[in-house]
Amino acid sequence: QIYPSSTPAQGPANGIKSDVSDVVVGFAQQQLQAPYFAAMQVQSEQIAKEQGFKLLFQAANKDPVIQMNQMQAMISQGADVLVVNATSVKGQKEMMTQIASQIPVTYIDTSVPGTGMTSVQSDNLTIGRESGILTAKRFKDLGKTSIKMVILTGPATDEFVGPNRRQGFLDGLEEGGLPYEIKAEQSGDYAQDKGQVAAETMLAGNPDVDLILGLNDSMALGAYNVVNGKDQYKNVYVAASADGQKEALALIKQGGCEGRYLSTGLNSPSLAAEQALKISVDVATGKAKPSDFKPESFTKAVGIGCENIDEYYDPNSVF
Amino acid sequence: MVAVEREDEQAGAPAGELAFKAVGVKKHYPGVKALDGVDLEGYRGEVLAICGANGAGKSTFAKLLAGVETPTEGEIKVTGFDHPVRNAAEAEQAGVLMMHQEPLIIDDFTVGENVWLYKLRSGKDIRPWAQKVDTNSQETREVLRDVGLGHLRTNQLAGDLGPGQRQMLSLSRAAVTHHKIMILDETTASTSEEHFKDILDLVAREKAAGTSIIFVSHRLNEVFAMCDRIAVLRNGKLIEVLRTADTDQDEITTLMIGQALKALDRPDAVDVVDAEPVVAVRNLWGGTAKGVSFDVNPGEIVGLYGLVGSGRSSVARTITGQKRAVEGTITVRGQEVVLDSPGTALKKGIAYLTEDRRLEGFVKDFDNGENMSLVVLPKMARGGVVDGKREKSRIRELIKEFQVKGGPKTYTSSLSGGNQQKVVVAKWLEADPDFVVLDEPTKGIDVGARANIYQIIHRVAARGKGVLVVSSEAEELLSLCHRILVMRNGKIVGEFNPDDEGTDTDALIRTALHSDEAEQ
Amino acid sequence: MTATATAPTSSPDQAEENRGSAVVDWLKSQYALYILVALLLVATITRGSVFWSGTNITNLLLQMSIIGVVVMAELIVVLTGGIDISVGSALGLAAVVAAGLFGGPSVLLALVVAIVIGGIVGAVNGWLVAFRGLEPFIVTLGMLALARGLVYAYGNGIPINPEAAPSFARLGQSTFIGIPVLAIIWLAVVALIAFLLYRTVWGRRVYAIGSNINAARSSGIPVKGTLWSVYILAGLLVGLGGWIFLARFASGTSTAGNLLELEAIAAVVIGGARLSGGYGKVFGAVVGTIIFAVIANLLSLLNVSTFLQDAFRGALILVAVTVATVQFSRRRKSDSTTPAAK
Amino acid sequence: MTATATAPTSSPDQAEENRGSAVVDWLKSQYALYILVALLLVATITRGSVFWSGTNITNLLLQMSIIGVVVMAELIVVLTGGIDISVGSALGLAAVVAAGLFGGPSVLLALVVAIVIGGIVGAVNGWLVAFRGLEPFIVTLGMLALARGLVYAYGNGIPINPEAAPSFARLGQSTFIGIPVLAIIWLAVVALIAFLLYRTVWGRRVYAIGSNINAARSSGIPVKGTLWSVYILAGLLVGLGGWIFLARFASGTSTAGNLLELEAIAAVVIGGARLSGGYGKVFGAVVGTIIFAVIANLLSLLNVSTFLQDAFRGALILVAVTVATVQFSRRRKSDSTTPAAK
Ligand SMILES: Nc1ncnc2c1ncn2[C@@H]1O[C@H](COP(=O)(O)OP(=O)(O)OP(=O)(O)O)[C@@H](O)[C@H]1O
Ligand SMILES: Nc1ncnc2c1ncn2[C@@H]1O[C@H](COP(=O)(O)OP(=O)(O)OP(=O)(O)O)[C@@H](O)[C@H]1O
Ligand SMILES: [Mg+2]
Ligand SMILES: [Mg+2]
Repeated sequence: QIYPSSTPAQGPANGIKSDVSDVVVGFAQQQLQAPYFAAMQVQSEQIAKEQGFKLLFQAANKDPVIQMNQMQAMISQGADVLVVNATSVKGQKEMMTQIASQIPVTYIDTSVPGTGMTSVQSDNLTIGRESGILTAKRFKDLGKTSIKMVILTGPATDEFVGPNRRQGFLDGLEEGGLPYEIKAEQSGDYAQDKGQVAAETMLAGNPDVDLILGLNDSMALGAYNVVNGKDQYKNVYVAASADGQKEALALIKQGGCEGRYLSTGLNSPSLAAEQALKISVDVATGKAKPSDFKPESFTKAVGIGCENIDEYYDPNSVF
Repeated sequence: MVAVEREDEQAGAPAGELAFKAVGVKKHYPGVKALDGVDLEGYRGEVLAICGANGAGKSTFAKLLAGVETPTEGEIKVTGFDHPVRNAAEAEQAGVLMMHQEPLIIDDFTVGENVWLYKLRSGKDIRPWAQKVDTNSQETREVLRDVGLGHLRTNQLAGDLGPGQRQMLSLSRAAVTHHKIMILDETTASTSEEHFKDILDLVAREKAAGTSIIFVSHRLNEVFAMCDRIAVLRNGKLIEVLRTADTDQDEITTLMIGQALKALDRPDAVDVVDAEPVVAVRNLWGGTAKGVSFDVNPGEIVGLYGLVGSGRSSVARTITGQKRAVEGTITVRGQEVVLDSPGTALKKGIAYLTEDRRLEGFVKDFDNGENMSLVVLPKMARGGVVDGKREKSRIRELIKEFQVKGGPKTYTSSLSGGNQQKVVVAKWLEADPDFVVLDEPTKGIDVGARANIYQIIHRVAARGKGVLVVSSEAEELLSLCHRILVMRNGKIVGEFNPDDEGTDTDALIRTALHSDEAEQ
Repeated sequence: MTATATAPTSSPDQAEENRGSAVVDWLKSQYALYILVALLLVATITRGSVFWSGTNITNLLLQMSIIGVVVMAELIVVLTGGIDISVGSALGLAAVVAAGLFGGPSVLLALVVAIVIGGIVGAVNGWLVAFRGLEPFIVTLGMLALARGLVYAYGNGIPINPEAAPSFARLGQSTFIGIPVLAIIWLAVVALIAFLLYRTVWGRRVYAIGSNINAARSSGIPVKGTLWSVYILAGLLVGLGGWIFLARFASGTSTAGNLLELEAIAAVVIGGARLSGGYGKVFGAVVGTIIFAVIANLLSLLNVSTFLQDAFRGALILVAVTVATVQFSRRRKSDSTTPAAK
Repeated sequence: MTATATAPTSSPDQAEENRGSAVVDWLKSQYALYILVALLLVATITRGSVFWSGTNITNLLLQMSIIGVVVMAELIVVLTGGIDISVGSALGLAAVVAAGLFGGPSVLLALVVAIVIGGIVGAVNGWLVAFRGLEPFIVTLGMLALARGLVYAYGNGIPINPEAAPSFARLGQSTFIGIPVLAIIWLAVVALIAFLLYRTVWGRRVYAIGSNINAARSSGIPVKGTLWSVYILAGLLVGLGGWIFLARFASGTSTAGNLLELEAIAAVVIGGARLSGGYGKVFGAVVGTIIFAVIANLLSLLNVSTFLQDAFRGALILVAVTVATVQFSRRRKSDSTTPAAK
């Protein structure tokens, strides 16, 4: 047996390092195809530079197989601790049990419950709900009592994050007192161009909808491209349930409370990265023990709309 | 000897000015000296034949002259071109036109486009985006008519033509290009006597226009009918250059194979009294065959003669499962059979040696051993696993028996055309079928090996098998077969016994053209 | 004259009279067209009013304009017997660099940049294939990874929005006599390629090389040069496709063009081209483009669940090619000469 | 000029004597091997101690075992002149269904299920290709989408964990005399395929069909049946690959096998096989498998930025094939039909 034990590692893989500059942290990112994930990398590299530890960063193209190979390579290279953004909540159970038996694993964004040391997650349900509430408010201000909507979802492999964001947003609408009817749902693969195409088609089929919801900002931005400047869609609004991507925030700010990009949720890549790396370094340097951490902790969840946009919009941020 | 040859040329040959001059040309392939120091000159307005056994280096010389290959040593100078021709583009500039032994036809192009392949542009426009020529013009049709392909449509796909037609199609290019040297590498190998007349006409025209013509053929009567001088190659060396007027077929044969050829007697058909025919064909339709009936008896070698396109190959293909019959019955040893694929036919003991070596004769990535054992492999295997030793030893025997120039591990595609043909013939005869159809079996095979193959065919027949030989060479059928059927326009229009008085080449050709003999 | 066109149905004997049968022959070989007609029928029956609405047709045209240009690039490569699986990545690279270089200040500059980038990619591919004699698949596989990697590296995975984004967006939505400008560009490219392939010496050479490279070579066709020019032209078209991408989405995303190669090859092949080269029609490739666009559009309009879309698409392709080719006999290894195959 | 290049090395006259030169000839054509050696050298120089560590070698072997089996499946298809781009999806389907059927209670049952699923997929592909005469590319493209769609539909995109997950996990990491069992299975498959291809009548037929389908048919080879059997065998292997996937990850994820087809084809091609069929070696394909696994491993070990990894991989492939083939002349359109061609 290559991994004889199934109990999580009780200390850093290569013993406790006294000096931060000796620490090697492996960061196994899920993918880089969306700005959110890319921003996490930029942020982590900055932190590593500041604090002086060595960062091994790899992204897995949303494929558990590649991620497994990359994590193994990191361990071979002498990583002390791992930060993992899992590619599959359910599908990596045994894999992560094996990996975590050799090295402390801190999850970021997506975790595999029951394995690893701890997780720093975005609370997608809450983020979505906060955004939903803001959207409901804007429609009420417009005098609407109910809306028709279409949704841009993630790909079929999106087992966890997307469904939570979606559910959260819908909960938020209800909480805001706005009944809704979903006319269509199509995948936009979390990408702007795919989102735009899916939005185009859904609008052609349902020209009378009030809202296009994107489960992330990239897709919502694509949808915004469709409705922007077209007379026939002048009553169609756009919202995202999460991310807080710079371009989206810019639109919210620019449009103000008359704008057509209603709201999004804050899913800050930098906050999460900061927290996960701190935990990792603490464990590696012996400042904390794996058993000190709760299985999960959440990053701040807020909705961003026209009223609180100024707090969050920073034209110079990477994301 | 070289000196003698020079003398000879200075005395007799200069019908025109020098067209090309090869000096000390060698061409080595890994392990093979295809050409080993050849000096040869060609003159304008003259037809030079190159003769030699299979693998002697004839095609190699032609390819060097046309710039398809570059010599290992020595060079060939084409008059009016200051450096040796190195590729096809330069060959065109130098005015060298070559008809390859395997005609280079583009299957996905129409007949007309293939005629104009070497001259895609209209006029002198050299821009790549220049308009292409009209390939369906009246001129194209005339050109085709001149090479006996007048019945083809210019816009029909060239991929559907038989080998004979492909040869003639490639020949038609001569009419639309300007050239000073024209090479015909076995252009007549799968064409019948009638087409040879077309070729003769064309050569006469070219000759008059001052072209230097090189003619390669294993049919010596053609060589003597057409050529002014004959160069004989043996094992890559130039043996001698003779004026046609000063020599005869026997001398050339002797020079080619290093010994005189013994005459070969055809054994009588095995007399199996009252045996039922191996194969009986009744009212067969398919391809260009229109209602053909005949029998082949055990031990009998039946010949099938006709012009290109008369339907011989269609008959051959239909009775061997290569192509489905539209109508008609085929009876094998008294049992009616439905042949839906060559595999089925093979199971019934029927084999077909294709006339189209290029397309379906051999597997290009296989070596000689693999190609020869392709058909009989299941017999050399136990439980699907090939018995390597048995295969190897049998292959070695076959290579000797068929005089293939090359070893079991030589790739068949690297052999000379005639040697490839031997491999294909060996493959089928080794399968030991009850009834074998040989479509142009000696295509491209030299006189020496030819006799050998005739013997092997005789042996097959002597064992009580049936043999049907399709050939474009009347002479071959007359010396090989016990009975000859002549086809015209898809029908059998005559039956001959070679031993009868008055059965000769002329009679066969006349019948094939428009018989005044009794029709059936 | 789309000379090669006709399938060899009629026999040598029936001379050239029957023009009518030429049309019949043509129709017989247009199985891609039947698939399309069937699809359109299904679309009309299920969501006719929406499908044929002006908005949807406009959307369809826009959706086809990018892939349509790429399909033309793929077609000429496939005709030579090659394959180009780097088209998607190259398009992404062209789009991203055109969006980012000098800040992407102008639509025209971006056009030049995109085309140059595409041309460079094509030239490298073509050089390796034509002059080094490498397998096109492996060359363009390397390029697929290289170009995509450069896309990621150029923007660190973050989309690049050109300064001229609004002009791009405006261009992307503008129409000319009711037809989106981007679709007009696509159709112009189709016309150009059809002209080049059918009317020029270059086109003949491309077909000749794909069908029989030896015959092509011996007939004096500059095989290497022509091959190279094919890949370069393909690259230029892909670059143009990248620019159209920008015009349509006003942003150079790092996933731009992802998996486009598969769709492009599929469109070319379903349009009747032979992957081993020498046979294929512009018209067929256009029909192939439309087929895949309509399938995607229809599945979306029918609001088929994301989970089932792929399954439907796959089943549709399989059923379509199987049913439509009851008569289809032209095999990849053209065996028109072995009648046995029929 | 080219083609025959391959191998027609031995000469007719000096028939089989010089064994020595055969080795030299063999070495000359092993450009894939040189790429691999160069890669290993680079690995040794840059990260030698880590790369050659027991853990890393074990990881590498495990990483190769899935793709390695799929490469064998792809190889036999490519040898016939076909292509199978559905291998990745089919592997995913086999893995997911094997994990989910009856709850996935046993490793052995899963093996049977996976192989049956793979076999069915292969049989459908093969039937369409062999008996309907369809282009393998378009058929397997349809299957690619269909199988992947079924994967999504089967679990609604959510990974399926078999009841026997712990047994799978145990199997996946068990070793035999230090070698992972999964890698042993892969090597057994390699041995099986080598035996079938080189030693049996069937293997000879596969090569014959790929090299010249017309000659094969007219030599009485049951072309359709053999083609079908090739696709079925490929399917069975892919099914086995799906099972190995389960053993390795103990979960049927919906991305299982994603994009595997590209890597499998690449390994086959870089291993020297010709995409148009008839030429290719098991050994080469294995080397190809290792090359791609080592590249991925090395880029990881060198901690090359993910942004640049793709770019590096692409550049590496391009440089490798270009440099290693200074002598490489075998072109896709093997022109050996006309030895003349030279
Ligand atoms: N590409 C090649 N590779 C290796 N050997 C070759 C190649 N081409 C020709 N040869 C060899 O060169 C020799 C001469 O071949 P060539 O084709 O010139 O013969 P030929 O006189 O035309 O014979 P034939 O009458 O059979 O056509 C043969 O032994 C042949 O095997
Ligand atoms: N209906 C058909 N469809 C396709 N190919 C055909 C058809 N009929 C004949 N052919 C092919 O056309 C060629 C000429 O056929 P035919 O039977 O007339 O040949 P032939 O008399 O032997 O003349 P040749 O010397 O040209 O072979 C053969 O290769 C044959 O297979
Ligand atoms: Mg010859
Ligand atoms: Mg014939």
